[in-house]
Amino acid sequence: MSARKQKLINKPEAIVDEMLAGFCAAYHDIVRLERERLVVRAEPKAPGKVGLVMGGGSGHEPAMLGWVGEGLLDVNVVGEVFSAPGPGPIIEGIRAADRGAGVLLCVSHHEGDRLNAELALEFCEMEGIENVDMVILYDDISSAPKGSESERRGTAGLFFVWKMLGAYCEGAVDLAAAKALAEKARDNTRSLAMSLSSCASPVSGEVMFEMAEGEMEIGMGLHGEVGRGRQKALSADDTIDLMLPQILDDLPFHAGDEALVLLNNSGSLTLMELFILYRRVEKMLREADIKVHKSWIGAYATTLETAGFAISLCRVDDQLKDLWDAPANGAYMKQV
Amino acid sequence: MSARKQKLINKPEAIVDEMLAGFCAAYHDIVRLERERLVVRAEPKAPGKVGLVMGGGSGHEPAMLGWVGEGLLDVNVVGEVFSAPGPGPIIEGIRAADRGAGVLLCVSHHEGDRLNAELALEFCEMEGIENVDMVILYDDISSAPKGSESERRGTAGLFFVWKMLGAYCEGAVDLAAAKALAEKARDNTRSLAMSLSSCASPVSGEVMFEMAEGEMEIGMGLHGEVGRGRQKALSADDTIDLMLPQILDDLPFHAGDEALVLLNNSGSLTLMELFILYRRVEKMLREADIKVHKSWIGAYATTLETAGFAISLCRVDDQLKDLWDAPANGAYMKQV
Amino acid sequence: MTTIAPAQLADMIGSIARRILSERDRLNRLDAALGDGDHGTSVSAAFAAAATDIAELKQPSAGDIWLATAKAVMNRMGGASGAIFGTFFLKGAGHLRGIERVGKSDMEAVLQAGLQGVKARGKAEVGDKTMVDALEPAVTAFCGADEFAGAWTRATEAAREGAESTRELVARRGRAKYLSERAIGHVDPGASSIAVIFEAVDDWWGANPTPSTLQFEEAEH
Amino acid sequence: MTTIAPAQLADMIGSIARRILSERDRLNRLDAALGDGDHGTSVSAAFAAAATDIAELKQPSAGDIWLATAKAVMNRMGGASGAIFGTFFLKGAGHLRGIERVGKSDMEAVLQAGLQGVKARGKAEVGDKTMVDALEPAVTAFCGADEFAGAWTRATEAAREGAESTRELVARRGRAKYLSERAIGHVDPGASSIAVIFEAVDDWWGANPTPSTLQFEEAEH
Ligand SMILES: Nc1ncnc2c1ncn2[C@@H]1O[C@H](COP(=O)(O)OP(=O)(O)O)[C@@H](O)[C@H]1O
Ligand SMILES: Nc1ncnc2c1ncn2[C@@H]1O[C@H](COP(=O)(O)OP(=O)(O)O)[C@@H](O)[C@H]1O
Ligand SMILES: [Mg+2]
Ligand SMILES: [Mg+2]
Ligand SMILES: [Mg+2]
Ligand SMILES: [Mg+2]
Repeated sequence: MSARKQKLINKPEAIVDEMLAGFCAAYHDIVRLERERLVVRAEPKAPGKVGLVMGGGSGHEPAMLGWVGEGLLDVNVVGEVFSAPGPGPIIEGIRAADRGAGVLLCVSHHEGDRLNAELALEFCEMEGIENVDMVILYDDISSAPKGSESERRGTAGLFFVWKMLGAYCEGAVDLAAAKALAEKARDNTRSLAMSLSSCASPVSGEVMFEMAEGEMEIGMGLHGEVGRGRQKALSADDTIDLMLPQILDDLPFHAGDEALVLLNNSGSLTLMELFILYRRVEKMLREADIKVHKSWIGAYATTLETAGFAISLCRVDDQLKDLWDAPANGAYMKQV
Repeated sequence: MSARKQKLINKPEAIVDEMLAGFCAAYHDIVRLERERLVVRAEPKAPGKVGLVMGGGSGHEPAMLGWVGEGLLDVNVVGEVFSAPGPGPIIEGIRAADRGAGVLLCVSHHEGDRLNAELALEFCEMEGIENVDMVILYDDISSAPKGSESERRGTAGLFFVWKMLGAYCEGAVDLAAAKALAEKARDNTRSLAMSLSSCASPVSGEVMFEMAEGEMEIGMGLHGEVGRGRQKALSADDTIDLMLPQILDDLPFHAGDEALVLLNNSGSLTLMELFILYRRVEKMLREADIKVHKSWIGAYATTLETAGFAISLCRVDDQLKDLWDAPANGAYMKQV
Repeated sequence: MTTIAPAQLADMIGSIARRILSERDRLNRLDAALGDGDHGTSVSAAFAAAATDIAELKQPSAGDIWLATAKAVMNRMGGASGAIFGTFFLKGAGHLRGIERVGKSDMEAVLQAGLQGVKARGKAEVGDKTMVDALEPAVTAFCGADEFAGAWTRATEAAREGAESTRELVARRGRAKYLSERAIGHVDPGASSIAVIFEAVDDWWGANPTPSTLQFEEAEH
Repeated sequence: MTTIAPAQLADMIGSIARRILSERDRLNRLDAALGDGDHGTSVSAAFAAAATDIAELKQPSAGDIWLATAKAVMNRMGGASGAIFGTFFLKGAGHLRGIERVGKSDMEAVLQAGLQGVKARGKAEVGDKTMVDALEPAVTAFCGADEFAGAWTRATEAAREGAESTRELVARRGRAKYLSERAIGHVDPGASSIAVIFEAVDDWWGANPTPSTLQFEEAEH
């Protein structure tokens, strides 16, 4: 199959700004466009609490736009499609998130995001903006071997981190503690993705890479970064049987553990397929005596219209469970 | 572009049952699989309240599965892909939804759904099951001209009806009043869809119909039923400019009206595109002085992995607004 | 044979199920051109389920067999076509109540009732590009013949012609209706499966099965 | 010219912006083979923004121009490449502080600081299939030449050769790293745009613009 080149857009140069205009108009009770490319909570969090900023390229909607809101992120700095925003907008985001208790800049680990975050922090120092720190987040087991976790990419599983960190920072007054919590959530999270198809850039109209009908690739990144090579597409059950044990072995998860589970749609997989996949995930976890605290199935962090999915697991203790269960009100992440 | 034939499934015959197993395992706090093909609320509603049953083919997920729950549907009877369930399962569904105040069988208007509902009601009469009525729901302005509303098809806009009717029946004791409310919501709802691509059946593996890259079709039905013929694909703004006025003229909506707005993803459109589309919708409504009470943007009633969308509008008065704002807790429809 | 015993009727349904299964892919292909490509799959699953359900009945009457077929077809096929094809058997079942061995005139009444039920339920007439285009001429041909044997053959021919006649039509019912003129050139799958069903019965009748070849026991009349 | 005045430096950036724009589609195509196909679009947007931002500065110094370019490139390009290309100008800007007219040795220091900054930021060395493969030999060639004019020409040649040398490499940085051996056979887009930038400067130098052709006024020194 070929990816869909025809897009419902206006001018390719304007897609990010027009997207943000539409998004913020639709969810004006939750978010506000503070300035170009800066999505902030409609109601800022209480003063004296740690602010949370997340920057990143677009093309992953509802990530991260949809997770700005109460109990979630304070600010999302939005870049071009699949391209991290530069330090200028990030600094503006840090300013917007500051409620007097410091700001944590969250970075989903990709070279561009990390480099621009570093630059932003250097500029902050030069400009005397204090009490800002950054945390690098990653979860994709396919991008670097065990032992080199810090070289791994950030993918769909960071969903868990935003949610729990957001809940934590709703009340947190200490930046270092917030960073430690982010690291704890990250270090308990593992993801692995697969794809059946490519996607086409709405900017260039070009297909990102070619994939033949009937092929699949395990380990693709959130921008279609190459994984472990192409193979013949497997059945739903065989795909899970291939992927899930790798995730379980990596942390590793043990019998008796409790976990959050995300089955993330990369774009154009159907929910029907995801439910069929989840059936196998649930069975395997049950047999491994890993208790599912809560599961989420849907499109959370997409790669445009790619057909594929990721499995993400996060091992939770009582603290993380409480944070997970805390209320949240983002446009695409609601919890009572 | 060609539709994706490669699906992540196991056996084509088993897709519906495996999907339901996965869905109900994931959301066991909200739903239960009462028996094969019968999804019911985990906690039934209070006794003495009107039960709500909705039957329909699958392939539209999260519809209707995702809208079973508190403040929503009591029972969803699930058919094969794009094919209404037969009267036998519908009768079981009616039995399961009965809390002593009668059951309303909701029918999204398609020939198969209507015929099987009629058969089910005939069997109910034969078997002495009393106090059951049905309501035929439709919203698609492209499927029959104004004046012949009752010949129109049911599509994504029925989302509004389920939500408001569900809220109403949480407290309703009178079947006739529930039916009247359903008709009121329906008669204020209008939808129009468009597609850029086809989809492929997970059962046969065949593409449903061919569409060339760069073509679009306005007025397609929820199963890819033919609309108003193919035309060259337009820009996002031009597409809205073509579609939305037809919806507004049909009811018609007037300056000063309040409306709920749904921008429904048929499957594989990106949220980025939907937000860009919504930007224009919001602008046009603002200029027409139609107040948006609330908007929803996402994949609610899909046509497998079709790339396309529908605009749905529902004119609301105070009663409907209150019902809309009432809490709901379905797997894919949460409201506090 | 001049009358059909319940066990033979059951065997007849089994024959239909096998024949439809062997034509499944062709029927799917026909439906792919006009609808959603599943007609062969659903109609074959429906008759297979009917045969299984019938085999589980204890000493069924002719009416029980027809009713079981109706329910299996409705519930296994689903959709509009399940309701239509199921109604055909449901209405026929009414006419079989109290009948022990089915004679030609009983079968005429059963087919007529089925046809009328189908038309009332689905609102399709001959010329609307549906299974009615095959069913109505088949039933007329059956009723016009003197004997069972020739009647099935003539009905089969009429059904085939009727199915073929749908090729040049625009559909006014079913999914194909949304295709407008694009439907022209394709034979209606439901009409084709009616032809397949009559063919199966005609061949089954020709093979003239004896009670000993049948699946379950019954008291001989 | 033996020194470059700020207004001329601004004009030079404008020349780079125009040249990069004319090569945009080719750079996009190179990036489509190895990355996400946007390098031409982003680098041309970045230099266009730099030229615009510079035009709005009031009596800028050389350092102001270099810093404005750094910020425009970082913020308009975004991504890893924005940070890398931006760092090149950011580090150079540090060395231009207090300098009124840029001489050859100043430019050597600016280019060296930029190169070192890029390597420290992006952790890429020659051979990793990045813009460093073009930038490092270009800077070396520039510093090895005696005079401004010939220096730009030699740097351009070195940059072109360096860019071409990436064809046979496997990438160890940037998006292309995930392609492994599949990257072989394709020239790195970032290295190519470095070659384009040096070409633009070399041609601009050759055209030897006078202050009167420049966009804004400044006190002559
Ligand atoms: N209203 C109707 N009256 C008579 N026959 C109908 C009607 N609607 C559909 N059919 C028959 O059903 C056939 C399609 O069957 P099938 O493919 O199994 O159902 P579906 O369209 O639900 O997938 C059509 O070819 C047509 O003969
Ligand atoms: N770590 C790095 N060090 C040096 N250059 C790099 C590095 N990462 C990327 N690049 C350069 O950036 C180029 C890609 O630029 P561009 O396509 O604009 O960015 P992106 O990959 O974010 O889309 C690569 O060709 C390479 O030359
Ligand atoms: Mg990019
Ligand atoms: Mg069907
Ligand atoms: Mg069909
Ligand atoms: Mg690129």
